[in-house]
Amino acid sequence: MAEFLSLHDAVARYVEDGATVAMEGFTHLIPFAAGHEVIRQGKRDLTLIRMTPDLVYDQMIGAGCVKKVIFSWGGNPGVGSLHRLRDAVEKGWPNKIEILEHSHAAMACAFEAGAAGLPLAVLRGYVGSELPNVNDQIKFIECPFTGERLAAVPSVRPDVSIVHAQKADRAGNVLVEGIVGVQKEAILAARKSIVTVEEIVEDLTEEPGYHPNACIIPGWAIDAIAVAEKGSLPSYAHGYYPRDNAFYKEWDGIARDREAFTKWIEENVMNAGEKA
Amino acid sequence: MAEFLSLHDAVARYVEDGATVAMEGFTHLIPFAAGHEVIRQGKRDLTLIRMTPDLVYDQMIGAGCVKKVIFSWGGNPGVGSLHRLRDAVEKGWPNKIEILEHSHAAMACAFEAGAAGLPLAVLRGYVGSELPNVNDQIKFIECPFTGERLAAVPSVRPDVSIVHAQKADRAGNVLVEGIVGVQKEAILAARKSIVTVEEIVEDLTEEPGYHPNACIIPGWAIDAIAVAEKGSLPSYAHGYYPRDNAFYKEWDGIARDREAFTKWIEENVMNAGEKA
Amino acid sequence: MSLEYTSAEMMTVTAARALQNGMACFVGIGLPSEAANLARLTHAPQVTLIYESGTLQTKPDVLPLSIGDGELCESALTTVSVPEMFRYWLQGGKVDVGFLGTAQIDRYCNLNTTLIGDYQSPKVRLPGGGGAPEIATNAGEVFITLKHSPRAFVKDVDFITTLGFGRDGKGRDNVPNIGRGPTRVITDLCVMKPDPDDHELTVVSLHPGVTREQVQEATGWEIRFAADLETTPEPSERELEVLRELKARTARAHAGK
Amino acid sequence: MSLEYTSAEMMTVTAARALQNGMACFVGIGLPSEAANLARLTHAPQVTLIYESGTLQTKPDVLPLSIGDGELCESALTTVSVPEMFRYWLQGGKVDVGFLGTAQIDRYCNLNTTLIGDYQSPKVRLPGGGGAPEIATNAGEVFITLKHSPRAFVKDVDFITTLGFGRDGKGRDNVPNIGRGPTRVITDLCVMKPDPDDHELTVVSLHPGVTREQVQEATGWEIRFAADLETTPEPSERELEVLRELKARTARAHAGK
Repeated sequence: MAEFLSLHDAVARYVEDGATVAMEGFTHLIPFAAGHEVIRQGKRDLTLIRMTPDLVYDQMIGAGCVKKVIFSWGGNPGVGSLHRLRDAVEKGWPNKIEILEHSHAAMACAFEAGAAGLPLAVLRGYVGSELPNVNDQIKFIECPFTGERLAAVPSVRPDVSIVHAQKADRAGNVLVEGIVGVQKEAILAARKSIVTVEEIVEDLTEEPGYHPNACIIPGWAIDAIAVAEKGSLPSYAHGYYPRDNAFYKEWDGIARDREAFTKWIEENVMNAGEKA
Repeated sequence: MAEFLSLHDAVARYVEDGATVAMEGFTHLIPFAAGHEVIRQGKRDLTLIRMTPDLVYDQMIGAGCVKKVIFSWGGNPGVGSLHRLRDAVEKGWPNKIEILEHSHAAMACAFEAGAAGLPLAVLRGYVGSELPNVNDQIKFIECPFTGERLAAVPSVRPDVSIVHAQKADRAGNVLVEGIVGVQKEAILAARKSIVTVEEIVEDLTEEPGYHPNACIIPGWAIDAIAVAEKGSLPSYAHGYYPRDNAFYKEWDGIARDREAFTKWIEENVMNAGEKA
Repeated sequence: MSLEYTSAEMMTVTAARALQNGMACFVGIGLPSEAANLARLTHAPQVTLIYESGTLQTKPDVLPLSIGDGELCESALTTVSVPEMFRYWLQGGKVDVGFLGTAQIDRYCNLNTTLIGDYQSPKVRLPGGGGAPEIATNAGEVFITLKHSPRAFVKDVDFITTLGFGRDGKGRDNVPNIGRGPTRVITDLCVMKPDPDDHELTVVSLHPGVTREQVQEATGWEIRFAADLETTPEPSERELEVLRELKARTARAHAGK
Repeated sequence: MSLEYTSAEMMTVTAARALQNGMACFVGIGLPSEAANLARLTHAPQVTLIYESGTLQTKPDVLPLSIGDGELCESALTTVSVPEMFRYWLQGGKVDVGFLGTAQIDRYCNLNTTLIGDYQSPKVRLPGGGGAPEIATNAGEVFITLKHSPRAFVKDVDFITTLGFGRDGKGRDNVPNIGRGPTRVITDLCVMKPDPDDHELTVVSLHPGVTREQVQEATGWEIRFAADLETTPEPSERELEVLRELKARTARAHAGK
C-alpha cells in the first residue's frame, strides 16, 4: 500500500547503492526531481534502465552514481549527444560505465513482459541488425506453431522503479495521462516503486475529466508517493507545464564541458535541495 | 479506411461461409445485432472464436451457422448452461460442432499476440491443468534465459472480427469505453473488421468527456462501420443502456427447448430484420 | 445469541471472514462474489476486489449477475483491458488471493469446471475453465467456496481444469513462480484446509449444529478431521443484516427492466 | 518559375512528396518529421502520422523537438502506451511506411546510428537504435532522408543498427513476415532507390542544378545512376511557403520560455 513520504525519505529508503533502477517517462513526465535527489544522496554503482537516458541519466552519470546503463536511444532529443554519457563511455569520466543496448521495440516489450511477470519478451525484432552481436541478452527462439524465428530478450525487473505522474489521491492511487510511455509497466515490473506527483487530490474518480479507462495505478501496487511540484522539468507534465525545449538545447553547452557540468550540478542540484 | 455500410452489407461482404470469425465484447458490448444478421443471412460452417460464447454464439450455434467454437468459458453468466451449445456438443443438434477450449488467460494473451502480429502468445499458464491433454494447440516452451517452462498458444488471427462500440465519428474512428475486454485486440488481430456502433458523431476528439488516452480505434484500422442502435442488447452499452439481466435468465427457458428456441429465432431474428 | 440463519448464509459469512482488510482479491462470480462483497461491506472496507472483466478495485452496490455487469465498471477505480488484467494484474503477481467456486473438487483441491464423464462424450458439459486455471496458480493463495454435496466433493475429479495439488497432492512441488494454491475451502457445512504435509483436504471447523457424519455423507471420500476440530463462529447480526440487504437489493435490480 | 530555395528545402519537399495521402506513416524525429508534416499540410491532408511516443494520427501545429513533445499528444487522435505502439501498431502491421533519418547509410541501405569505429572503443558514440531496427522491418516499406556527404554515405556501415538489405544485399531474402525495406532515399542532392535485383542504391533523380559529379563526390563508393535518370521536380511556391511558415512557427515556439 502506497505510503506518502518526502522525496528524500522515499529515495533514502528504496534506492540502495548497487541497485537496478528504472526511472521512466517517455520524453514526458521524466522524474528529474527524483534523479536529482539520487545525486544529492550520493548513490553509487547503480544500474540504470531507461529507453531514452535523456538528460536525467546524463546528469546522474556525470555525477558518478552509475556503473551501467541499459537503454535503446541515448541522445539529447532533437539536439544531439548526451555528452556525459559519451564522456563516461568513451573516456571513463568520472568513471567507466558499462552499456547494454537494445532497440525501443525490445525494451518496450521487456517492460511489458516485466509487468506481466514473465521472464522474457518475444518479438519480431532485430532482424538483420548487428545489435545481437554486441548484446548477449538478445536471443532467438523458434515458434513451436509456425517455426518462425523470433527475438527474445529478458524482461525488465528493476529493484526499484521511479516515475513522475500528474496526481495521486489520498488513497494513493496515481493518474498518468498524455504520453504514458512505459510508466505503468515500469511500476508494475519493479520490486519497489516510487511515484512523484505534481499534486495530491482527494479522490481521482471525483476529479473533473475522470474517465473509466484512464491510466490509473492503484495505491496497493505502489510503495511510496512523494509530492514533487514541477518534478519533471525540463521535461513536462501534460496539463501542468510544457517541455522546456530551450533548456534541452542549453544543456548541450553545459554538458560538453566537465567543469561547466560540475558547476551546474553543484548549483542546481547539490545546493538546491528538495523543493517539495 | 473504414467504410460506412449497412449492417446487412457489411456482413454480406466480409463474413464468408467457412470463415473464422471473432465476435468479441466481454459481457459488455456483445455484438448481438451482427450475430442476428449472420443468422439471417444463413452463413454456414463458421469457426467462431470468443472467450465467452454467451447467448450470441448459443443463438448462432442453434441456428446452424457454426462448425467449430474456440472459447474459454461457455456458460450463461450467472444463470447456467448454454443449452444450444450443449445440445450441439452432446447431441449434435442441429449439427455436430467441434470445440477447442482454452483458459481466459490464454485466450486473452492469444488475442493480444494476434493484435501484436505474433504467431504465438507466451504465458505462465495451464500449470497442472489437464486442458493441454485435450487441446493440442497448447504447447510448452523453455525460457532461454531462466529455463522456466511456459505455456505457448497460437495467436488469434480471425478472418473477420466484429465488435460493437459506443460511437464512431465521420472519419471512421471508433470509441470503446467501459469494460473494453479484448475488442481492440480482436479488431487489430483480424484480416477484416466490422464495428457496429450506437451512433455516429462528428469528431470523437470534440466530444464531451474526450480523454487523450481513451480507447479509440482509428478508422484506417477498420474495414466497415455499421450503425446498430441497441446493437448489443441483451448485453449492454456503457453510457447508453443497461444489461438486460432478466432476459439472460429468460433465455435459459427458451434455449432449453429446441422448439421454443426455433420459434424465438424465427420471431426475433428471421422476421425481425435489421433495425438500423 | 440464537440468531436465525440459513446454511447458505453461514457459508457466505464464513467465506467473507476469510478475506482480510487490505487484501487484493481476484473474485469469481457467484458465491465468491457474494462473500467478497459482504467482506467489503463489513470487516474489510479496504479489500480490493478485482473481476476478470478488467474492473480494478470495484465496489458494486448490488451483486453482479455476470462477471462484467455495468455496475462493476461504474464503481471501479479503473477498468483495464482483459489481456492487461490477466497479464499485468494476475500473472504480474499483484493478486493476494483468488476466490473461486467450482462444480467438482477432489481431496487434493483440484477443481473441475469442464465436464462430467469422458471428454469426447461428456455426460454433462460444464462451462469450462474461464479464469480459474491461472487464478489458481498466479494468485498468492486461493480460497474456494461451494455447497457441500457428494456430487461436488469427489475423491478424484473427472477432469483437472484447475490445479489444486494435482492427482497425487504434489502438483505444486518444485514448480517455480506460482502461488501457494488453495489454503481453505468453505462450504455450507464446514471449513476445510489442505494438510500441510500431503495436501489432502481436512475439516478444521464444523459450522454450528453440523455433525461429522453430515460432512462425511456429503463428501465422496473418507474425509479427514483435524485433531483440534473447531466450531465455526456464528454470523453476527450485522453480517446477516448486510448480507440480506445486499441480496434484496440485488434481486430488485436484476428483476427490473 | 525561378523560385529561390535551399538544397535543404529541396530535400524536405522531395521527401514530403514521397508520402501519399491516406498512408499511415511511422515518423522519425528531425528531417522525416519535417517532411511528413509538410506532406500533411500540403498534398496529403489524410496522411496518418504516428510517433513512437504513442501518439496516433497526430497533427502538430509546430514541429516537435523531441519524439514526445506535448504538441504531439495534444493534437493526436489518441495516445497509447509505448509497448502498445510497438506491439499493436508497428509489429501488428498497421504502418504503411516508416520514415527514417540516419547517421550512416551504405550501398545496401543499411543504417548505422550506433557508433563510428569499433564497438568496444568507439571513435564516436551515436545515440543507438531507438525505434529504427523494428520500424525498418515491420513497416510495409521505408523511406530514408538525410543530407548527402561522404561521411554519411559509406560503402559499408561500421555497424548495422538497422537492416537495409544486409552486407550482401540479400538480407531480406526468405525472411518471412517483414516489410519490403527501404524503397527510396532522399537527400539534398538526389533521390535514390535500391536496384530491384541486387538492392544496390541507384540514383534515379537529380535535384535541379545538381550534377552526377556532385553526387559522386558526396558518396563514399562508386554510385550507380539509373539509365533513365530524371530531374527532380522543383518545389512549388505553396510548398515552400508552407514549409517556411512551419519552420518559423517552430523556431518561435522552441525559443520561447
